[in-house]
Amino acid sequence: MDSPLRLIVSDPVDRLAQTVEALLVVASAPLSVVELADATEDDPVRIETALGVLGERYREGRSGIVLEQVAGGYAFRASRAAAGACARLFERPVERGLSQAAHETLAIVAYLGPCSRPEIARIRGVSADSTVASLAERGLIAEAGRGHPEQGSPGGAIRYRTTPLFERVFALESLAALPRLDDLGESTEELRDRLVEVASARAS
Amino acid sequence: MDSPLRLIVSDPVDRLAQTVEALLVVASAPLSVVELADATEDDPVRIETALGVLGERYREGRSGIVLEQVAGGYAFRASRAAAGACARLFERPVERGLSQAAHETLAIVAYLGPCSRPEIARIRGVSADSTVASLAERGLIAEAGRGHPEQGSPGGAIRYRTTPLFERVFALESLAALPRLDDLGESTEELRDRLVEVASARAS
Amino acid sequence: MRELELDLDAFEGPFDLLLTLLLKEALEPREVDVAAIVLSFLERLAERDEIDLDACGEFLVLISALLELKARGLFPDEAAELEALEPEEAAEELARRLAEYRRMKDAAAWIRERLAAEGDRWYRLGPSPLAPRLERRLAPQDANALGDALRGLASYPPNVSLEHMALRFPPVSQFLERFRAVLARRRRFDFDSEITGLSRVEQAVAFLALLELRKAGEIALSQAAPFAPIRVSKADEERTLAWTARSA
Repeated sequence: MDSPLRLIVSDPVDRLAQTVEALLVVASAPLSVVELADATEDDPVRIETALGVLGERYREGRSGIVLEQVAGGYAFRASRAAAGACARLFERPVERGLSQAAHETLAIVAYLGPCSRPEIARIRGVSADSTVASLAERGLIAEAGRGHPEQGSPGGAIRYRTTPLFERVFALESLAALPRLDDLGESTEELRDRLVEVASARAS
Repeated sequence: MDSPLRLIVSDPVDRLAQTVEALLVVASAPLSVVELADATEDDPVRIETALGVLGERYREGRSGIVLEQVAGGYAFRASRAAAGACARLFERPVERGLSQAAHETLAIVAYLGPCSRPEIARIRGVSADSTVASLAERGLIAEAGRGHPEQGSPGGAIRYRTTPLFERVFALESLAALPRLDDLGESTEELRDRLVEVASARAS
Repeated sequence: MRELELDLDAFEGPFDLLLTLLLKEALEPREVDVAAIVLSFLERLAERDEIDLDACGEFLVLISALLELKARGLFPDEAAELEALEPEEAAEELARRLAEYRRMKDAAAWIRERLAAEGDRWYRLGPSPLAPRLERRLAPQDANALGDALRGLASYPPNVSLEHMALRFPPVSQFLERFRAVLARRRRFDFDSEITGLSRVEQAVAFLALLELRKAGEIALSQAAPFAPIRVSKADEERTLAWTARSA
């Protein structure tokens, strides 16, 4: 067991991989390639190579520690096989007991964000104030400045966006990894046609 | 590289070791053998064996992640070889200035000698708790034992003094090098009396 | 029907109490999920053997009133705008909004499923137990700032002059006479309409005069609701009315 690892230590990329794994085990959030390159004072391309080595070593089924690419960076997590043991020892304060209202609000902010509370209320048909406050308190959304009235955000209301923590919880590399809305559910064209049909029938 | 690891997975102690390393990478505090045994629903003796395996794998010189036994249990840390990179990762930008509250509190402690929080609060006219806590946290002041009620320190409250770091930051060879305040009194006692007098005049 | 138990985001309790709160404006109609109320009602209906037509009718009236209130609350500016639309345009607009709403429902469903699927990913939030401590480093400081801080604490605050804040208060008696004169001509008047056009200070003094007259028992005051106009009437007038009401 020992000999291949000794060999690895003599390889510079693997020494860099050791430094990177050290950084990842103490970091409090996913680290981007740029952050890793700055901390190691090394080249981003070499960082990518080191991450490749680590990704192979710390992968599902092979190790209890798993390297994942999430929220614009890299982070360690527990293997899925250890989920039961983790659930017995740890809490899930961020996602515990999220309501249906919270799911809808998160969806709106993730897809349309940044958006304000009036905009969310308009789409959901119910005031979003307490849900927005609860999501902000959990750290899943955060204030993103004020909108301009001409941008459709009434009265320059505070607008919200999802946070890197949101991406982490939902295992997204970035918001771009959200599925396209068109791919979700069926086409909305039928709905529109039917309504127009009903309306013209009544008008005539 | 793959074959020895496949062997390990088939070994129950190593599967337990995988669960233990998963728990350790998620934990935000050291985990005791009892906690690990409860979470894995396994035997403490087997946990010790698994920790032995992990201690061998995650040790200084061999891995960037190092398993450490500390008070309260086991935890991962970064290897010493990665200390420089970690320091760069955790470095905060240099702070330029101090708040008015911090200046006043530091001045009182520096000029009057060891003072308790109630004394500082009486002279400043506002509670000193958070300022004192912040100055102590950043190492500019430190506890200097408890006062005696007859020395004017009420109820034997904890008193604070300035630290060598304070002298370095303010470029002072010693406290004797503080700018002179002859206009405010000839001795520390006169200065203290005057400060207390002005404070009570301000409060009334 | 009115004892229908509800469990909504904004409200938990019987339907009757919800209506009371809405009428007292203690709860915003826009906070209320009307669809959830209808669902609760239908569930309740399904539990019964017979359909109570009276209860259903009452529910229909109440829920449609609530829906209208809510619609007005949600789209205060758009009510007029939408009224002007042709049926086709209105349907187009409605379809657009429904489509948007439906897409968001689908997205919310994806969010929920994803959360369930990723529930076995555990990770640490925050630094590891043995992470290096964050160092707060301070740039070199000037010791003279300390002396200045202490000088600031050791100097007496300047006497603050309030002369520039002098206000002109009209005499209370001026309003006492004025209100007595009004009541000599009319049996009652609205305080608010009597003081329009006066400065804030004058209005405050007028109010003091009102309290004086009330204390002396010369006038009676009434107000339909908080912030409603204050109705001022002659004291005996009110007493006669009260006596009549009680004896009737």
